[in-house]
Amino acid sequence: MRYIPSSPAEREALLAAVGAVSIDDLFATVPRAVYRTERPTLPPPASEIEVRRDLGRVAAKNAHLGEWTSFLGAGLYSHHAPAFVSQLLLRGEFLTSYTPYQAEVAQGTLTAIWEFQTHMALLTGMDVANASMYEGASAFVEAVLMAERLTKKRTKVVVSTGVHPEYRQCLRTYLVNFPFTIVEVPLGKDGTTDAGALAAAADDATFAVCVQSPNVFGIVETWKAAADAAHARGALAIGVVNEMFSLAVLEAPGSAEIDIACGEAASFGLAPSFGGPLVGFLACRDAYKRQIPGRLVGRATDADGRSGFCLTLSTREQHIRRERATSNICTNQGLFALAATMTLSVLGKQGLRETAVQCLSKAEYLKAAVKAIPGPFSVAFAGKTFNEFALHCGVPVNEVLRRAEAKKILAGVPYARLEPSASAYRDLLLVAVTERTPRSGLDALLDTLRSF
Amino acid sequence: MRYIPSSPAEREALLAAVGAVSIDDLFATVPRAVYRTERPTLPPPASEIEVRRDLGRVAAKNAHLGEWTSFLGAGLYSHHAPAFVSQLLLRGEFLTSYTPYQAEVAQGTLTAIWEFQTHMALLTGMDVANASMYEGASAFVEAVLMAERLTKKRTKVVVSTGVHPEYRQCLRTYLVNFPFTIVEVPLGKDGTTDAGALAAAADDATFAVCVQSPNVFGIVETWKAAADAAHARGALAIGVVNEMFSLAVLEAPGSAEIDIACGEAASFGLAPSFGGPLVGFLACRDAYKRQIPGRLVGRATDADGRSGFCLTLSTREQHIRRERATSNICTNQGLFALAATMTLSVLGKQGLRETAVQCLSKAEYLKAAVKAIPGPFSVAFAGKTFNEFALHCGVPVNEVLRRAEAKKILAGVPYARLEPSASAYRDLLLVAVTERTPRSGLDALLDTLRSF
Amino acid sequence: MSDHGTLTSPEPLVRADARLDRRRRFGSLFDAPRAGRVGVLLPPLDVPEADPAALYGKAHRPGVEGEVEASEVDVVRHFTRLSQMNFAIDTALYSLGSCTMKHNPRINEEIARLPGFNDTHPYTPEHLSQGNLELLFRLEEALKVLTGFQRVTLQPSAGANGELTGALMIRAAHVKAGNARKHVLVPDSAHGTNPATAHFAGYSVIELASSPRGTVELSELEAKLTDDVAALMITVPNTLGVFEERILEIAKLVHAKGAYLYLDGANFNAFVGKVRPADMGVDVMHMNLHKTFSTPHGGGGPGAGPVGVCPSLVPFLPVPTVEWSDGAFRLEYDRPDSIGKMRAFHGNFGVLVRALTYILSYGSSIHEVAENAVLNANYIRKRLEPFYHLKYEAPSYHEVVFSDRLQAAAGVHNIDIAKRLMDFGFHPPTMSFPLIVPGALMIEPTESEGKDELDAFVDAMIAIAKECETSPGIVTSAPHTTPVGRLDDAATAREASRPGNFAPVLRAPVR
Amino acid sequence: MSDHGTLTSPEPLVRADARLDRRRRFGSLFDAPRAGRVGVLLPPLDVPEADPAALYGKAHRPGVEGEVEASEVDVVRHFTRLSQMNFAIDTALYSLGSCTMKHNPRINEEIARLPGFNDTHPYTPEHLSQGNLELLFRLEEALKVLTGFQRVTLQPSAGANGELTGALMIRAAHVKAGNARKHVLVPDSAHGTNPATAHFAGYSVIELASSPRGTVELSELEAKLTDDVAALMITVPNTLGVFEERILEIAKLVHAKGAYLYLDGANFNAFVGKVRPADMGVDVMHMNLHKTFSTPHGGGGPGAGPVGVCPSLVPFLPVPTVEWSDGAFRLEYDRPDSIGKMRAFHGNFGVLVRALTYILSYGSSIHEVAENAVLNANYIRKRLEPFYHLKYEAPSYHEVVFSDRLQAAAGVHNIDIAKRLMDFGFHPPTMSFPLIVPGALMIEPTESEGKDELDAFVDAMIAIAKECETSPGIVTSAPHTTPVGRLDDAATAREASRPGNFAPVLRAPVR
Ligand SMILES: Cc1ncc(COP(=O)(O)O)c(C=O)c1O
Ligand SMILES: Cc1ncc(COP(=O)(O)O)c(C=O)c1O
Repeated sequence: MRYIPSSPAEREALLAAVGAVSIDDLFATVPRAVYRTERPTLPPPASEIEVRRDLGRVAAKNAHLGEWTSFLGAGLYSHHAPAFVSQLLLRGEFLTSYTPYQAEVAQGTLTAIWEFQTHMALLTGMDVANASMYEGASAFVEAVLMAERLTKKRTKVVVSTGVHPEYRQCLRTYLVNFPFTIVEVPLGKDGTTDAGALAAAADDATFAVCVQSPNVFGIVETWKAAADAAHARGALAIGVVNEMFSLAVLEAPGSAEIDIACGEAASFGLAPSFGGPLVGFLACRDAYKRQIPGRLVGRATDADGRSGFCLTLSTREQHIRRERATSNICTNQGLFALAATMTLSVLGKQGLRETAVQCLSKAEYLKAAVKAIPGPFSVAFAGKTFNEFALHCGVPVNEVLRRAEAKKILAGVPYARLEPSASAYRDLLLVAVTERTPRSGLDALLDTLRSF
Repeated sequence: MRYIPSSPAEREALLAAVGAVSIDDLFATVPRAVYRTERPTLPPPASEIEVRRDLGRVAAKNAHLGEWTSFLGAGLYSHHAPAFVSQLLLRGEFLTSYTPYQAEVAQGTLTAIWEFQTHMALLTGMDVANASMYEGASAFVEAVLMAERLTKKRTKVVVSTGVHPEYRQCLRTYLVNFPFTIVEVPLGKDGTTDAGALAAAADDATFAVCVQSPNVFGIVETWKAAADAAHARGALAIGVVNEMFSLAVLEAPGSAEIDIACGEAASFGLAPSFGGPLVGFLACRDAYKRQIPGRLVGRATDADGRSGFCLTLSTREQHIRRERATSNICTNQGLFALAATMTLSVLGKQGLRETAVQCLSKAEYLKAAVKAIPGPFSVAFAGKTFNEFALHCGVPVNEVLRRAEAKKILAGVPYARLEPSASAYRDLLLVAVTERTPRSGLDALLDTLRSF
Repeated sequence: MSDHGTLTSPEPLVRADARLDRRRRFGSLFDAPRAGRVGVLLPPLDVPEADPAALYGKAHRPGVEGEVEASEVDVVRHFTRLSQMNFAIDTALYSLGSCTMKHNPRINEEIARLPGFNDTHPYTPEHLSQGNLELLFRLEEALKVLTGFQRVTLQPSAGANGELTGALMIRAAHVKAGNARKHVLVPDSAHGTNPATAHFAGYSVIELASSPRGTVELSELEAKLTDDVAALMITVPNTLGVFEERILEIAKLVHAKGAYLYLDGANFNAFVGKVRPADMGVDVMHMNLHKTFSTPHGGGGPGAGPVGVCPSLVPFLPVPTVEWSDGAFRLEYDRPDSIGKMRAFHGNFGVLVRALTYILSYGSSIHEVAENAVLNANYIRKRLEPFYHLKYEAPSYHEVVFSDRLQAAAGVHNIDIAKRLMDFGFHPPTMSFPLIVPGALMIEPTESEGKDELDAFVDAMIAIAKECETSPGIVTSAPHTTPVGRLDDAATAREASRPGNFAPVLRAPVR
Repeated sequence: MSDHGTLTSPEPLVRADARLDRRRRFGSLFDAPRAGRVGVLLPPLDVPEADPAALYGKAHRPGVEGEVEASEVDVVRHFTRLSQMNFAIDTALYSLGSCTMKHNPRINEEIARLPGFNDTHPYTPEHLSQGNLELLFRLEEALKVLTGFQRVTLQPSAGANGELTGALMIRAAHVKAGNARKHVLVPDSAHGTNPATAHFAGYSVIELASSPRGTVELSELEAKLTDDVAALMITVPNTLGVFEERILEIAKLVHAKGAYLYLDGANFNAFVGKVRPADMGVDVMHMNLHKTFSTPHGGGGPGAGPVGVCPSLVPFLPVPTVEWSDGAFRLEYDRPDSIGKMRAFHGNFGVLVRALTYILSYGSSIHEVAENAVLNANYIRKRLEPFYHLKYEAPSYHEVVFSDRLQAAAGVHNIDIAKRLMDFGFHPPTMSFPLIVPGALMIEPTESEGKDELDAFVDAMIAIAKECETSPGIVTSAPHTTPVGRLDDAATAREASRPGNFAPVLRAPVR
C-alpha cells in the first residue's frame, strides 16, 4: 500500500527482528473470539483516479456557491478568501504538525496562534483570547460554563432568543446534567432583546446574561443592556458574535462592559464547507484568564534571551488538571485559526473596515429596495442591521426559495429551518449579503421578489 | 497596491533618501517625447473577487478533460497526475526561486534536477540528460543542431514523416537560415518508416537521421533502422519520444544504438494546459555531453567533504560562451521538470510498467473492437502500436467528432489538423487512450462509431 | 556515500562561530509597525455607500485599532517563514505517542477542496445538498462496517467532543431508565480528556488503579463497580499500548451492573480492520478521524470525533441523522430522545470528506494499517529495550512507553531526551501521560514509517542514551539546533513559583 | 524588542560545537535503494490485459532498470525536505539582477489551475476552446496597449525563444526584401542570450563597445552600422540599469540603414506603463512574462517570451494567430509569410493565464510597478554607494551594478560577498554579467520589496563591506550557515585545470 512505506521484504525483516513468525503473533492478546481473520467488508482499495471519479461525482450533486448566487447566512457568511491562504495552508509544516507541545520545533504554529489571540482580542475589545474553540456554538457553551465557574454557586443563565437557535440548543444539550436553569428572553417588536425583560430575568442566582449581536435576525443589539442586566446582579455578561466583520463598524463588546466574548470567526476567509471545520473563539478580561477553556500561547524568552512563543497556563487543561480542567477540549481548530489569522493579516485594518462598509451598504441597498416593492414582502424588524435581515414573506417561504432556485439563487435561510417551533417567525426568511455579492445578484433577487 | 509593500509614507521616505522630489525625477533620462504621464488605457485594478469572476467565466467556456471523455493525444497525453504533485509545486521554495546559480541556497532545486536527468537517462537508455528543454519540438530541433555540431561540415538531415508534423515544422522554422537541407522520408504501408528509404536518403553529407517512436500515427518504429542508416554514413541517429510511458514496455533508444534521444516528457503527470508549459528533454551518450544545450547539474563535494549538487559544464552556455554557446536557451522548464520528477518518483519502476501495460491493453481492446465493427471504420495501419492508433474513417472525420461531442466525447485528433497538406492522411483520426480512460469511455466511443 | 536519511558523522553542518552566523530572525507581524500598508483590494462598491457612523450613532466604531497593516508580500513571507520553524510529519518521523501522527495523503486535501464540497453552505436546501448527504451517509456506513455498531454520529468536532457526546447519551439512557447514576470509572492510565469529559457530563470520576500489567485490574473494577456507576471509560489498547486482554469479561461485568462500556477509540489505529469494537461488548466509542483516518492535525486541529453506538443508545444520538428514503437523502430531526445538538451545523464536514477518501483508498486492506502500526511499534520496542527502561512489559500494540529511569540516574530526564531528539531531526515522544509511568517517553511510530526511518529514529535514541552516559550536559542543555532554546521551562517554572501571579504575555499590545 | 526582520546581534542561533549538531542530511532518492516499495495504485485494469512481450517480441523491454522504488510517504518527505534547502522570493529579498525576482501572486496560481484552463488539450476543437482563445486574445490586446505594437505573438517559450522569434522575423523580412544581410549588432553589455540568439538566426555578431556612461556610443554605432547589418539588439534599460537616453536617435540611425531595432524586453519592468517601446522606434521586442508580469520562475522555468512587432513585421509572425470574427475566436494558420512555428501547440499557455491575471490585477495602475522598481533600486544605490564601487554613474533604473573593486584590495571578490550574503538570509546579486563590469554585483530589488526589507538588505551589505575590512576571512570562507559549502568552485576549478577531462557526475548510477 502506497501509504505504508516498508516493502514486503522489509516487513519480513521487521517481523524477524521482533521475533514474530506472523503478524498474528503480534495480536496474540486479542481474545480469539473477536479477532478477525477475514478482510473488512469494504470495497477493494481505490486508486486516486477512482476516488477522484467517485467523489467528484458526489460533489457535483451539490449546489455550490461558485455557481449559485447565495444569500445564505444565519451564522455562517461567505466572505472573500484570499488566494494565498488555501495555498499556504497546504504547506506540510502547518498541515501535518500537531499541537505545539514542543515549542522549539513549533515556533511557526505558536507565533500564528499568538497572533490569532491578538486579533480576537483586538476585534472584541477584550484583554485576552484563547487559541480557538471548535466553532461558535460550543464556544458559547464554554463561555457560559466559564461564567458559572467565575461567579460560583449560581444556577441560572439568561439567554436572549436573539442568540442563534443552534447555539441555544447546544447550551441545552451540554447543560442538561447540571443543576442550572436556562431562561430565554424574547425579542421586542424591533427585533432587539428587550432591555427591561433582560433585567427582569436576571436575579441573584444568575451567573450569566447572554446576547448576540448582530442577533440571529441580523439586528444590532445594545451590549450595554446585557452588561447592565448582568452586573446589577453580580453576574457576568456574555456577548456572542458570529459575523465578525460587524466589529469593524460596531462597538466592541469589550468596550461596552461585556465580560466574555465568544462566537464564530469563520467570516475571515473560511470556506463554508457545509458547516465545518470552522473556528470558534473565546475572549475575556484579563482577570478571568485562569478560567479560560482550551489552549493559550504566551510570549517568553529562552535562556539566551531570544524571544519565542510557548503554550502557557496549561494547568487549566485536561492533560494536567483532568476532571478539574476548565474544559475537556484537546484538539481544537488550529489550521483554521491559522487561516483566519492569515486572512486578517492581509485584510488589515483598512480591509476590515472596507469589507464591513461594503457588507453594510449592500444590505442597506437590498432593504431599501425590498421596502419599495409593493408586493407581499417587508423587512420584518425595524432594528438596525449589518449584513443580514429578516424578510417577512406574505407568501409561503418555500415558494420564494423555489422561484429563486430557478435562477440559481439561494434566496436565504427560512427561520423555520433553525427553530421550527418558533411559529411566530414562521414567515421569515433570513437574507444575508457579503462583499462578494455583486449588485447583479442583489437585483436578481429583487426581481424574484417582484415576480410575486 | 497590495503587491507593492511600501506605504505612501515609506515611498516618500525613499524618495527623500534618494534626493528626488517626485517619481518623475527618476525617469529624467527618458526622452520626454515618449515619457507617458497618463495612465495606461487598461481597466482599473481588479480585485481577486473580480478576477475570479471574470476569468472563471472564461475558463468555463472550455471543454475540459474532467468533464469530457477524451481520446486526444497526438503528442500530448493526459496521464494520472498524483495529488501531491500540484500541492508540493505550490511550495514557495520551489515556485518562487530561480535557476540555481548559487548552489548553497538551491540544493533543493539542484537535487531535483539531477534526479530528472537520471530519470531521463534511465528511461531512454542514455548516459546523460540535461535539465530540461522547453518542450518536445524545440528539444528535437536542439538535438538536430547538436548532431550537426558533433559531425561537422555536413549539411543534410533526414527526418521520418512519422515525426510529429509540428516538430518537423519547427525544424524548418529554425533551420531556414542555415545551409542545411531537410529530407523527409515517407512511411510505408504498415505505418512505419521504410528502412530502405531511410538508408537511401542518408548520404555522406547527412549529419542526422531522425525517427519518432511511437510515431505520430502511434506506430512503433524500429530504432535500429534509423541507427543503421545513420551510422552507415557517419551520421548520428536521433530518436524522438513524446509518449514516455512507451519506454516501460519498448526498447530504449539508447539500447538500440540511437545517439541522441529527445522529446516531450509531459506524460509524467503534467496537466495538458492547452499545450504548455510542458517539459522537453534531451539525452545522449556520454561522449556528446559537451555539445548538450541547456543546463546540467552535477554531483560534487564541498571543502568539508559534504556531498551536494551544482550546475556544471557551464562553459557550453550562453551566459559564458555567448554566440558560441550550444544553444541560446536560458530559462527552461524547471518547475515542470520537477513535477515530472515527483511523478516518476512515486510511480517508480512498478507504476511505470503497470501504467504502460494498462495503456497498451486499452488501446488493444479498442483496436480489436474497431476491427469488429462492420461499418466505415478501420485501423489505418498494420504496424504495432502502444496507446494510440490512426482510425481510418469512411465518413467525414468531422462528422465523427460531432457525433461524439454530443455525448461529451472528444473522439480524437484529425490528422488534417496537424498537417493539412498531407492529403493521403485526410481521413485519419488519431485516437489515444491512457490509464485514465475507463472502459465505459472506450465503449461509449465504440457506440458512436457503431452508430454510423 | 551513505548520505540518505541516515545520521551524519558528528561533523557540524553549521559552523560554530558566533561571528559567522548572522541569520535573520523574525517575530510576529504585530512587532513591525507598517502603518499605511495595504494587503487586499475589494471590488468597487456597486451600490450607494452607507455611512455606518450616521446609521449606528453611539454604537459606531470607527475601526479596529491595533490591527495589522501589511502588504500581501509581507504576509505571504511571514507565514512562509513561520512554517519553516515547524517540525511536521511531512518532514520526518513524529513520535508523539497517542496522537497517531501518520502520513496525511494529499488526495484527501484535493477532494475536500472540491468546490462541490468546500463551497457549500450548511443551510442549502436538502435537495441541493444530495452529494453532501450522500457523503455523510457513506462515511457512516463505512464506520459501521469497521466498528460493528448500529449507528454512528458524525457530528462531534473532535475526540473529546465525541467522548462528551457518548457520555451524554449514556446519561440520557440512564435518565430514561429512571436513574442518571453518579460515577464514571476511569483507569489511572487514561488520557486527560476522559475524566474531564465525565465531569462535564455531570458525573464524578472514580479512578481505577491499573494492574501490574498496566491493564484494568478485574478485582479493582469489581470493587468499584457499584449500582451508581454509569459507565466504564476504557482505552483499547490503553495509553501504554497494551491491549485489554480481558475485555470480554470486563464488558460482561459492566453490563451486569447495568452500566455502559465506553471505549476511547483514540487508539483505533491499533486494531482497525482486525477487531470490531462492538464485538468486544463495547456500547459506545468515539473515533478520532484525525488519528486513525489520516486527516491532518493542522498544528492542533481540526479533528472529528464520530461516535458509534450499540442499538440501545441509538435513540439518543444527536440530531440530525442522515436517512435515505424515497430515493433521496434527508436530514432527520424528529428524534424525541435525542440529546440534541453538539455544535452548530453538521460536524466538521471537511474532515469527514478527508476520512472517507482515506477509507476508500484503503478499502478492504485497511487492516494493514493496524498490522503495520503494531509491527513498527514492536520493532522500536525491541531495539530500544536494551537502552531505555520499560515499566510495563505486556505486549505492545501501536505504541510503546519507555521511561527515563535509567537516564535519570545521570540527571537526565525525559524532557531532556525529548529536546535532544530535536537535534537529531525527530519530533519527541509524548511525555505528559500516562501518569502511571513517571518520566514517560510514549512512542507511536504509526504504520506510515518505513524500516529506514524507524532505524534512523532508533539510532538517534540510542545515540542519546549513550550521550546520557558520556556527556549528559549535551542532553540536558538541548536543543542546540532549533530557532529558540527551551521556553516552556521558564514559563512553567515561573508559574509554579508564583502560582496565580504569573502573567504571561498572551497578545501583542496596542501601539 | 526589535525582533522583526532586522538583523540579530551576532549572537549565534545555532550552538557551535560539532558534538551538539547532529542534524540529518538527505541526498537523492536514488541514493537509498528501497527495493519493493510502491508509491501509486492504479485502477484495476478493466479490459483484457495485453502481453507486451508477446506483442513486441524483440522490441519488448521488461521495465526500466534502476528506477526509483518508493512509497508516497518517502516521496512527499523527500521533496518537502528538498524544498527547505532553497532560498526563494517567498522567503526574502532575492537580489538576483536582471531576473526581476518579484512577488508571485497566488491568485495567478489559482486561476491557472482552474480545470477549464489547466485540464484542456491543445487539439480540442476551436468551438470547445473559446475560453482559451479569448484568454490569448485578451492578453495580446493588453500587451499591445502596454507596448504600442501592432501585434504580439504569445508563442515563444521564454525570453531567449522570443529573441529568436524576433530575429527570425527580422531575417524573413530582409529575405523578402531581397537581402538577408549578415550581421547583428549587440552592445558589449548585453545578456548572453542576445549574441547566442543572433547566431542561431544565422547572423554573425558584431559587438558594440559601450560609452563611458555605459550606453550605446553613437559614433561606434554609426561606424559599425553598415548595409550588411540586419538589426541592432539593445536592452533598455540596459544590463547596467541605465536608460538609453538617445534611443530615438539610435532608432533613426538604424532605420536609416534599413535595419531593424530589436529591444530585449527583459527589463520592461523598469518602464512598463511609463513608456511604450513602439513609441521609441523599436520594431520588435520580446517580453519575459516571468519577469515583468510576475509568473513564477519555478527554479529555472517555465517562462514565456511574447514578441511584439511593428506593422511591417506582422506578416512574419508565427502561426497560428488568434483572430475574432463572426462572433467567435479562431486560430489563423493561413499566413503565407509566417516564419512558421517556434514550438508545438500554442505557447506556455499556463504562464500566459498567470500573466493576464497579473495585468488585470494591476490594470491601469501598472505604471506603479516601474515607478517603485526604479525607486527601490535607487534607494539601494544611494545607501550602498559609500561602501561599494560604482563603475558607471549614469542614473539607475530598475537595478544597480556595483563591483568588488574596493573589496578586491583585501582579497575579497564578488563571489565571496555573494556567499556571505547568504549567511545574512538574502539571495546574492547576479555576478556573471554585465561583462563590462569586472567583479559585478548586479542588484535588482524589484517593486515588491518594502522599505524595511530594503533596509535589512542594505544593512547586510554594509555589514559585509565592514567585515571585508575587519575580518575578510569570514567573507572568503562563506557561506557558513547553508546545508553545504561552496561546491561550484571545486567543479569549475577542476574543469579549468583539465579542460575537456572534467567528468562531473551527471546522474545516479544504475545499481
Ligand atoms: C487517548 C486519547 N483520548 C482522547 C483524546 C482526545 O481527542 P481529541 O484531541 O481529538 O479531542 C486523545 C488525543 O488527544 C487521546 O490520545
Ligand atoms: C537581459 C536579459 N535578456 C534575456 C534574457 C533571457 O530570457 P529567458 O531566460 O527568459 O530566456 C534574460 C534572462 O535570463 C535577461 O536577463
